[in-house]
Amino acid sequence: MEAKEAVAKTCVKSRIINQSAITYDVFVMVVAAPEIAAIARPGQFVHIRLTDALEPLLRRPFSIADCDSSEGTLTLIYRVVGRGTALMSGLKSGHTLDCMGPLGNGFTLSGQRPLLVGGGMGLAPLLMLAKTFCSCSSTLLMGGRNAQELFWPNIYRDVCNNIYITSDDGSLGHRGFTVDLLPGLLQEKKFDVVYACGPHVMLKSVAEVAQKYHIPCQVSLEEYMACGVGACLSCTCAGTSGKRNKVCTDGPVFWTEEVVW
Amino acid sequence: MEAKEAVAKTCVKSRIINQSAITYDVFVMVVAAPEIAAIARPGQFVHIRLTDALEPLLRRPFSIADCDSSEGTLTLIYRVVGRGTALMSGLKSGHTLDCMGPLGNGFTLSGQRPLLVGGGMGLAPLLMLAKTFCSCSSTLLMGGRNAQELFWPNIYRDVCNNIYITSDDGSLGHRGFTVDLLPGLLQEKKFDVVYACGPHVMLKSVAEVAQKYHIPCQVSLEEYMACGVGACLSCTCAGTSGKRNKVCTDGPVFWTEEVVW
Amino acid sequence: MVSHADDMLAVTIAGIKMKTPVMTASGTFGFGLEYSDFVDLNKVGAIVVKGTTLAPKVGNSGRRMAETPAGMLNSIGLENPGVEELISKTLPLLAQYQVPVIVNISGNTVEEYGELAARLDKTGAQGLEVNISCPNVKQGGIAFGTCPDSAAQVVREVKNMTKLPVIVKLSPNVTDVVLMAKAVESAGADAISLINTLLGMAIDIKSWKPVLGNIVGGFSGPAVKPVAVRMVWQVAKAVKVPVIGMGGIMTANDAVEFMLAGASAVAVGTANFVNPYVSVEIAEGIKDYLAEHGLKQVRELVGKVNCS
Amino acid sequence: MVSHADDMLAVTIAGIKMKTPVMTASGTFGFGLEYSDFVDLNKVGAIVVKGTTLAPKVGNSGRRMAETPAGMLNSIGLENPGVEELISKTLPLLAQYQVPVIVNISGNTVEEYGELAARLDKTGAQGLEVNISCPNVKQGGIAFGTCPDSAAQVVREVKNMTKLPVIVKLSPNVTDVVLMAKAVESAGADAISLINTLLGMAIDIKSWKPVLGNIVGGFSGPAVKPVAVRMVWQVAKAVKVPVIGMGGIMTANDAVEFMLAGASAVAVGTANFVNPYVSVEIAEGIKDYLAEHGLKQVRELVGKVNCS
Ligand SMILES: Cc1cc2nc3c(=O)[nH]c(=O)nc-3n(C[C@H](O)[C@H](O)[C@H](O)COP(=O)(O)OP(=O)(O)OC[C@H]3O[C@@H](n4cnc5c(N)ncnc54)[C@H](O)[C@@H]3O)c2cc1C
Ligand SMILES: Cc1cc2nc3c(=O)[nH]c(=O)nc-3n(C[C@H](O)[C@H](O)[C@H](O)COP(=O)(O)OP(=O)(O)OC[C@H]3O[C@@H](n4cnc5c(N)ncnc54)[C@H](O)[C@@H]3O)c2cc1C
Ligand SMILES: Cc1cc2nc3c(=O)[nH]c(=O)nc-3n(C[C@H](O)[C@H](O)[C@H](O)COP(=O)(O)O)c2cc1C
Ligand SMILES: Cc1cc2nc3c(=O)[nH]c(=O)nc-3n(C[C@H](O)[C@H](O)[C@H](O)COP(=O)(O)O)c2cc1C
Ligand code: FES
Ligand code: FES
Repeated sequence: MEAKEAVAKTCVKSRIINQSAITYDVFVMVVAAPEIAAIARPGQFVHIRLTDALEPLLRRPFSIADCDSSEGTLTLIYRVVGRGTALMSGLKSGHTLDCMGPLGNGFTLSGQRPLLVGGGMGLAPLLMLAKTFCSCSSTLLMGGRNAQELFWPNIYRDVCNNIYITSDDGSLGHRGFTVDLLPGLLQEKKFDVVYACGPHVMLKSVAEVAQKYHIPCQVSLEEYMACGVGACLSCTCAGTSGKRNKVCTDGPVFWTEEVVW
Repeated sequence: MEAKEAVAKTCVKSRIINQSAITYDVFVMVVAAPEIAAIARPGQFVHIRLTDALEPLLRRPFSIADCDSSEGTLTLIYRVVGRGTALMSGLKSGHTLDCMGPLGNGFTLSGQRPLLVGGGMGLAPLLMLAKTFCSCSSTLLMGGRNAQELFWPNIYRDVCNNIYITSDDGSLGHRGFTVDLLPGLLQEKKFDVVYACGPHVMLKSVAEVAQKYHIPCQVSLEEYMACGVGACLSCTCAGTSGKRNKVCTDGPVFWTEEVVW
Repeated sequence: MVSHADDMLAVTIAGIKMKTPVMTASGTFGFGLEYSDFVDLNKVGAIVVKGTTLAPKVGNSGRRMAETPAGMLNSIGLENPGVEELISKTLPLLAQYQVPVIVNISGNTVEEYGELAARLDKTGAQGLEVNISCPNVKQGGIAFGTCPDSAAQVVREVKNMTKLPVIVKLSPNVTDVVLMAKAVESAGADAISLINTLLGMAIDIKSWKPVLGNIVGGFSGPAVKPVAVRMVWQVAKAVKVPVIGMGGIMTANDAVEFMLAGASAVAVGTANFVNPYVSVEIAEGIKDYLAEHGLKQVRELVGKVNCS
Repeated sequence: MVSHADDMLAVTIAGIKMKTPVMTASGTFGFGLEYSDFVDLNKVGAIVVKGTTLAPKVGNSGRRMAETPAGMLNSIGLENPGVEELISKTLPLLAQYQVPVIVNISGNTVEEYGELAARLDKTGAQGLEVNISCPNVKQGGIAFGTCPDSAAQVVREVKNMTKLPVIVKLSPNVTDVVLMAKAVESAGADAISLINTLLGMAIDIKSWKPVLGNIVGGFSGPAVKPVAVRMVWQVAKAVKVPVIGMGGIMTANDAVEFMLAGASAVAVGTANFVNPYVSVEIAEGIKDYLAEHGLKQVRELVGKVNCS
C-alpha cells in the first residue's frame, strides 16, 4: 500500500513551453506535463482549464498530438473556433494551464500494416499514432478543404512514408474526399487495420468502406464534453450494444462496429 | 455646429505605461489616456473595465491621483481588496485597459489656504489636489493604521510643505486619529477651506470639527457604483436638500452641508 | 436622412416606430440624458426611462448593488423623482431628440397604475411599459407580476386610462410565464417585454450580513441570458402581440439570439454599465449580421429559430 | 482515525452522518467511482448518485451540453442504467468506501416513485433524494416540482415505502419556493435540497437552431448562485427540516455563504467538471474558515446571516 502506483488520471499545472501559429487560426502548443506524458497513449486527450476566472467556465478537450515522455511534454495542435481557443492562442510561453489527463481510451495498436485516415483537425491525434507506428512505415490518407488548410503534409513528412492527399477543391492532391481514394488503397495494399479521425460524415463513410473490405477500423469521435471522465453523460452516443457509449471514457476511439452511425 | 467641443466624458483604450508596487498590496499605475488627462480636475475619477471577459463584469472606479496633460497620462494609486484589483495588479506595462472618464465633480478650488485631510486610500485623490495648490503651499493632515500603511509621506514629500501625520498605533507621527489634531490646526492656522477624503467615520468627524470652526469643508465620498454616470442610482445617498445625491455625478465631492451624516 | 441600411433595422412595436430594434432597458439608462456624452440618443431604438411612480421615491437604503459571476444584483427600490417632475422637466428635455421615449410605470395599487397612465397620456411619451415585476419593492411590484388575474386587472385599468401603446413587462420569477403573458395579452397589452430581474441574494461571509441593504435584489446581466432566451421563446410562441426581449444582452450576437427566439425588439440593460456605447454598437452589429446573411430586414429574424 | 479537525466538519442530515458538509450533486459526479482517480471518496460528505429511474433510460438525443456566461446548460434527460443495475452492480462497488451514498430517484408517476423507494430500501443506500424537479424530462419531473399537492403526494408515497431518510429536491422554476418546501415538509420530507437547475435555452445564431438537441435544458453553475442563495435563505427560514444548499458553489467561500443562508450541508455540481478535486478542497477551505473565525463546529454557521 505504500508504494503508490502512478495515478491514471490527474490534473497538473502545465507551463506552456512553446506556442506557434501554423496558419492564421491553427496553433501548435507544447506544454510541460510530465505526469501525463509518462503514460499517455495515442488517441487519448487532455481536458484543459484555461483560466481561473469563471468565464469561460468549462474545460476544453484536445487530443494529444504528440508526447515526449523523456522531456515530459505534450504537443497539442488546435484550431481557433470560439472563445476558449481564442483565449488559448493568446497565451505566451511561461503561462500556466491546468491539464487534466490522460483521458479516454486510445487506439488499439493491434495492426501491423495500418492505414491512417484523417480529415481536418482529426489529423492531430493521428500524429502521435503515426509516430508510434513509425518503424513499420504507416500510410496516411489525409483530406482537407483546400491547400491552405493542408499544412499537415509538412508536419507528417518525417513520420509517414506514404502520404495520400485529397482536397475538396483540388488545390492540393486529389480533388475530392478521402473516401474516394479509400477503396483503391484498401484493395491494392495489404492494410490490416484502419484508424480514422475527422468529421463525422467522413468517419461514417470510411467505416462503410472498411467494413466492405473486411478490414478492422477504429474511429475517434468528438462530442461536447463537460466532465471528461464519464460522470456527466454529456458526451454519450448510441452504441450497437444497446447501451450508450461515453465518448470521453469508452472512447473517444471506438471500433466502427460499436458505433450506431 | 462643426467645430465640436471636447466631449466631457469618454471611454478610451488606455495602455498601461507603468505599474509598480508601493507595498505588498498598494500599487501605482500610470496609464495613457490623453483625452481624459486633458480635462481631468482634482477629485474626479475614472471607471475602468479591466477585461473583455464577462467576469469580473463591471467597471471599477478609481480616483485620478495625478494627471499629466502634456504627457497625456493618468496616475492611479490603489489597494488590492478583491477580484478586480487583484487582476489589475497583475497587469503589465503595455496591456490595455478601458478607461471611462473623467467622471464626477471634483473639488471646488475656492480656498487660498487649504487644509487637506486624508485617511488611508483617501490620500489618492488629494494628491492631485495638493499638486494643484502647490504654489500656495498646502497643508496635509494624514492618517493611517500604522507606519507600514503610511508610505504616503514619501509620495507627498515634494508636494506639500506641511505634513502632519497620525497613526492608530502611534508607529508613525501622533498616536490617534487625524481628527485629534484637527481642532488645533484649525484654531492656530488660518485655513479657509478643508478638503477631506477617507473612511466615512473620519469624514464625518472632520465635517463636525470644520463646521464647529466655521470653515467650509468638502468631502469626497465613496459608494458602490455600476454606471458611474448617474443612470443606475446604485450610488445615491441621502442629501440635506431632501433629494438623494448621486455620488458619481453630484459628487464624489460634496460640501459637508449637502451630506446627511 | 434615413439611409437604406438604416431601413434594414427599422421596426414598429405596438405602433411605436423605432430606427433600430435596440432599446435601453428601464433603470439602466437613466433618462437617456445621462448617457448623451457617449451615445447619440437619436441612434437608439427607444429609451425606456427609469421606473416612475406617482410620488417621488427615495428607494432602498444601504448598499444597492453587488457584482455576481457574470451578473449583478441591484436593490435600487424604484428611486425616482415622481411622475410630475418627469412630465414637467425630463420629457421636455428628451423632446429635442428624435427617439421614442417609453415610460416605465410602477404603482402600489391598480388605481395608481391607472392614474400614472392618465397623467402620461399627452406628455410626449410615446408608450408606457407597465412594470408589474419589480422585485425591489414590497407592494406594487412582484404581487401583480406573479398573479395572472391581478396583472390583467392592472393592464385593463391602464388601457382604459390612456391611448398610448401599452407594453407589459413580465417577471421571470414565476412558474409559468406563458400563463402571465396570455393573461396580459387578453387584458389588452399591445406588447410584452421580458425579462425583468430574477430575485437573487448574496451574503458577505466576513460580516455575516446580506450584501444588499434590502437583503434581496434584482439579478441581471449575462448570467441570466439562458433563462431570458427560454422565456422569450416560450412567450413569443404563445402570444400574438410583439415581444421585446431582454436579459443579459451584451453583443449583437446576443440580440440576434433573442430575435430568433421571437423578440421583435430587444433591450439592453446591465451592458450599458460595462460599455456605454453598447446600444448603438449592437444595432450596428445586427446590421452587419443581416448583411452577412443576405437578409434585408431585421424582422426576417424574428421567431425564426428552427426547433424541428 | 477521525481527528479533531475533522470533527469540526461533521454534520448529520436527516440521520445521515457525514464527515463533511460537502456532498456531490446528483448528475455531476456520476456514481462517484468516475472521480475516484482524483478524489478520495472517503473524504466526501456524501455521494448523491445520478438520477435513477425504474427502467434504464437513454436520455435525450442531440447535443446535451452548452456553456453559458459563468454557467452551463445540460439536457441529459436522466440517462441511467435503471434501478436494478444500480442495486446489483454499483451500490456494491460503492460499499467499499466509507461514504454515505444517496440515491436520487425520478419517476413518471407517484407509484413509480414509491416503487423506486421500496426497491432501494435495503441496498446499502443511506438515503433517497427525491427529484421532483428535473427540467429535462417531459413527465415525472417538473410537473411534480411545481405543484405543491402533487409534490406532497410523491413524498407521502415514498415515505410509506421506505425507512430511508428522504430528501426532497426542489425546483427553482417556481413562483413560490417556500410553498413547495412547506408542502413537502408537511408530507414528511426529512430534509430539503435545492436548487435543481433553472430552465434555460440557447440558440445557435449560425444554424438558427437551438444549441441543445432537447431545445431547453437545465442551467447550472456559478451564474445561478444568487438565485440559489436567495431560495435557500427563504426556505431555511420557513421549514424546520435541514436544508441542503446547492447552485453554483465553486469555492469554500461559496459554501460558507450557503450555510450562513441556512443550509446545513451543501452540494457541489458543475464545479466538479471544472475542478475534479473541488469537493474535498471545499471541505478543507471551510475548515480553514472556521479556524480563522474561531469557530469549533461547522454547524455554528448554519442560518447565521444577520438580516436585522
Ligand atoms: C476528444 C476531443 C479531442 C479534440 N481534439 C482537438 C484537437 O486536437 N484540436 C482541435 O483543434 N480541436 C480538438 N477538439 C475540439 C475542441 O475541443 C474544440 O474546438 C474546442 O473545445 C472549442 O472551444 P472554444 O471555446 O474555442 O469554442 P466554443 O464554441 O466557444 O466552445 C463552447 C463549448 O463547446 C465545446 N466545443 C466547441 N466545439 C467543440 C468540438 N468540436 N468538440 C467538442 N466540444 C466542442 C467547448 O469545449 C465548450 O464547452 C477535440 C474535441 C474532443 C471532444
Ligand atoms: C469614486 C471612487 C474613487 C475611488 N478611488 C480609489 C482609489 O483611488 N484607490 C483605491 O484603492 N480605491 C479607490 N476606490 C475604491 C475602489 O473602487 C475599490 O477598491 C474597487 O472597486 C474594488 O474592486 P475589487 O474588484 O478589487 O473588489 P470587489 O470587492 O471584488 O468588488 C466587487 C464590487 O464592489 C465594488 N467595490 C468594492 N469595494 C468598493 C469600494 N470601496 N468603493 C466602491 N466600490 C467598491 C467594486 O467596484 C465591484 O463592483 C474608489 C471608489 C470610488 C467610488
Ligand atoms: C440597476 C437596475 C435598475 C433597474 N430598474 C428597473 C426599473 O425601474 N423598472 C423596470 O421595469 N426594470 C428595471 N430593471 C430591470 C431591467 O430593465 C432589465 O429588465 C433587467 O436588468 C434585465 O436586463 P439586463 O440583463 O440586460 O440588465 C433594472 C435593472 C437594473 C440592473
Ligand atoms: C450535467 C448535469 C446533470 C444533472 N443531473 C441531475 C439529476 O440526474 N438529478 C438531479 O436531481 N439533479 C441533476 N442535476 C442538477 C444538479 O444536481 C444541481 O442541482 C444543479 O446542477 C445546481 O448545482 P450546480 O450549480 O453546483 O451545478 C444535474 C446537473 C448537471 C449539470
Ligand atoms: S464528458 Fe462527462 S460523461 Fe463524457
Ligand atoms: S453609479 Fe450609477 S448612478 Fe451613480
